[in-house]
Amino acid sequence: MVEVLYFAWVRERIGLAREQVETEAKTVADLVAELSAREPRYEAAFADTSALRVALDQELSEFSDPLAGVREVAFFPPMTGG
Amino acid sequence: MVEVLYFAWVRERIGLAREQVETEAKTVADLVAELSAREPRYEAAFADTSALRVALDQELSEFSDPLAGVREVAFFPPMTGG
Amino acid sequence: MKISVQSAPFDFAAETASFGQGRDDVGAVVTFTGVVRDDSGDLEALELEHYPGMTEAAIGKITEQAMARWQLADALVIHRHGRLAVGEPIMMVATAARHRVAAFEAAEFLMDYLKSRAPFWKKEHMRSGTAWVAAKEADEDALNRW
Amino acid sequence: MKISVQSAPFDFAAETASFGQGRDDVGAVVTFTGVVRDDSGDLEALELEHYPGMTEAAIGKITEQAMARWQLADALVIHRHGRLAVGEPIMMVATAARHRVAAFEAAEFLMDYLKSRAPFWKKEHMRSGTAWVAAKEADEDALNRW
Repeated sequence: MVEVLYFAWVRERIGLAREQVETEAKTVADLVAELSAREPRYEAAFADTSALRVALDQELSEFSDPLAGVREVAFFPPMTGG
Repeated sequence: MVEVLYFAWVRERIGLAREQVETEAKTVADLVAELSAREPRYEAAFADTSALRVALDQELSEFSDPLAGVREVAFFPPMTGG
Repeated sequence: MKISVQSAPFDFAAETASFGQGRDDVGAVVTFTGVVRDDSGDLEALELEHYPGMTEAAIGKITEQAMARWQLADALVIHRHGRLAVGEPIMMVATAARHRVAAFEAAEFLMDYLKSRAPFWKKEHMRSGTAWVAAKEADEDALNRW
Repeated sequence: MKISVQSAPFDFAAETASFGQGRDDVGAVVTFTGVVRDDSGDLEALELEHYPGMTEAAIGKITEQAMARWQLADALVIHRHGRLAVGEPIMMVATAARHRVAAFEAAEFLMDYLKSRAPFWKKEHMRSGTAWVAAKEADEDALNRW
């Protein structure tokens, strides 16, 4: 069970800020594939992962990174702070 | 007749902040030679002109620059502001 | 060192009044303030979303790195979130160091970081509609120089 | 644009309160403050001599150049002269621009200029005696990058 968070237009596209996901996914990419298969709104949000960033337990990470031991996964577009 | 100003250690070495100088010098270098010939304190101040800067009518200039029409000549060490 | 992520306005005068003061090893203080700008003439407000928890931790970590790398005497980062009108300050950075080059470089580094790695997202509310601000390649490039 | 060469202390808070405000084309404000530092542990005060008349004109001219080159919305330079104790602010620069890179670069350029071209000379009053501060080659090099 992981807590999945969405920010900015990813949040808007999926229509959720956060949800708990029951998953056996080994990597972030596996999780993205599982979520995309759920519904068109997920598929639309994850259509181009090169336009997305991911954080595992609040650390910027890669889509190829393993999910073992991770409690919080966040998906969002490139940051535009400052 | 030109007004000659001295700043920082040039002023201290010569013992004057400013003076009026009657001169026929064609260039700054000529004026420096005239002043240096006056007294040891001038000679000491102008001993190494590579350690000095000059301004003509308040514009940074070169020792080879002509003095024609110049009213104010200032000698000082490299600046150390900020 | 002070890090604050807040929706409330900050008081630049109060923040800078005591910053880097009362030490004899501080020769240079640099501040940067980011302000909501209206390039299109159509902007009503900017909305800043952030990732509570990660934002503070990530900024704290990078600020500690900057403190060590440029041997700063002090550093300050304040970043707002929520809705901000044109002309309102979004964020500020301050650095105090022995020499000017360190103070300038550290402030620029923190800005480049905040622009492209801190988890903030800007949405523009225009009279004609709303749009998320796209990340700029120039900001990513700016960070890579450090 | 404001240039001031003065012996009196300046009020950083008051100077920055209105600087670059009330315009919708300012996205970035950078300030630099130079403070008297004691590296030796022996410094009592710094004495700053300047060239009245030339100082204001020279700083005004270079600030106008910076305004044009980086398309600044505003610029401010305040430089003190006379006797200053350790910890006292010597001078400040502020720049307001559309983008952060312009505001940072213009402030650094003005600082590099003030360090090596503005007619100021620093004398250190130490417990052990007095000495004129020597110009640094690094400051000259810094200016040459622009």
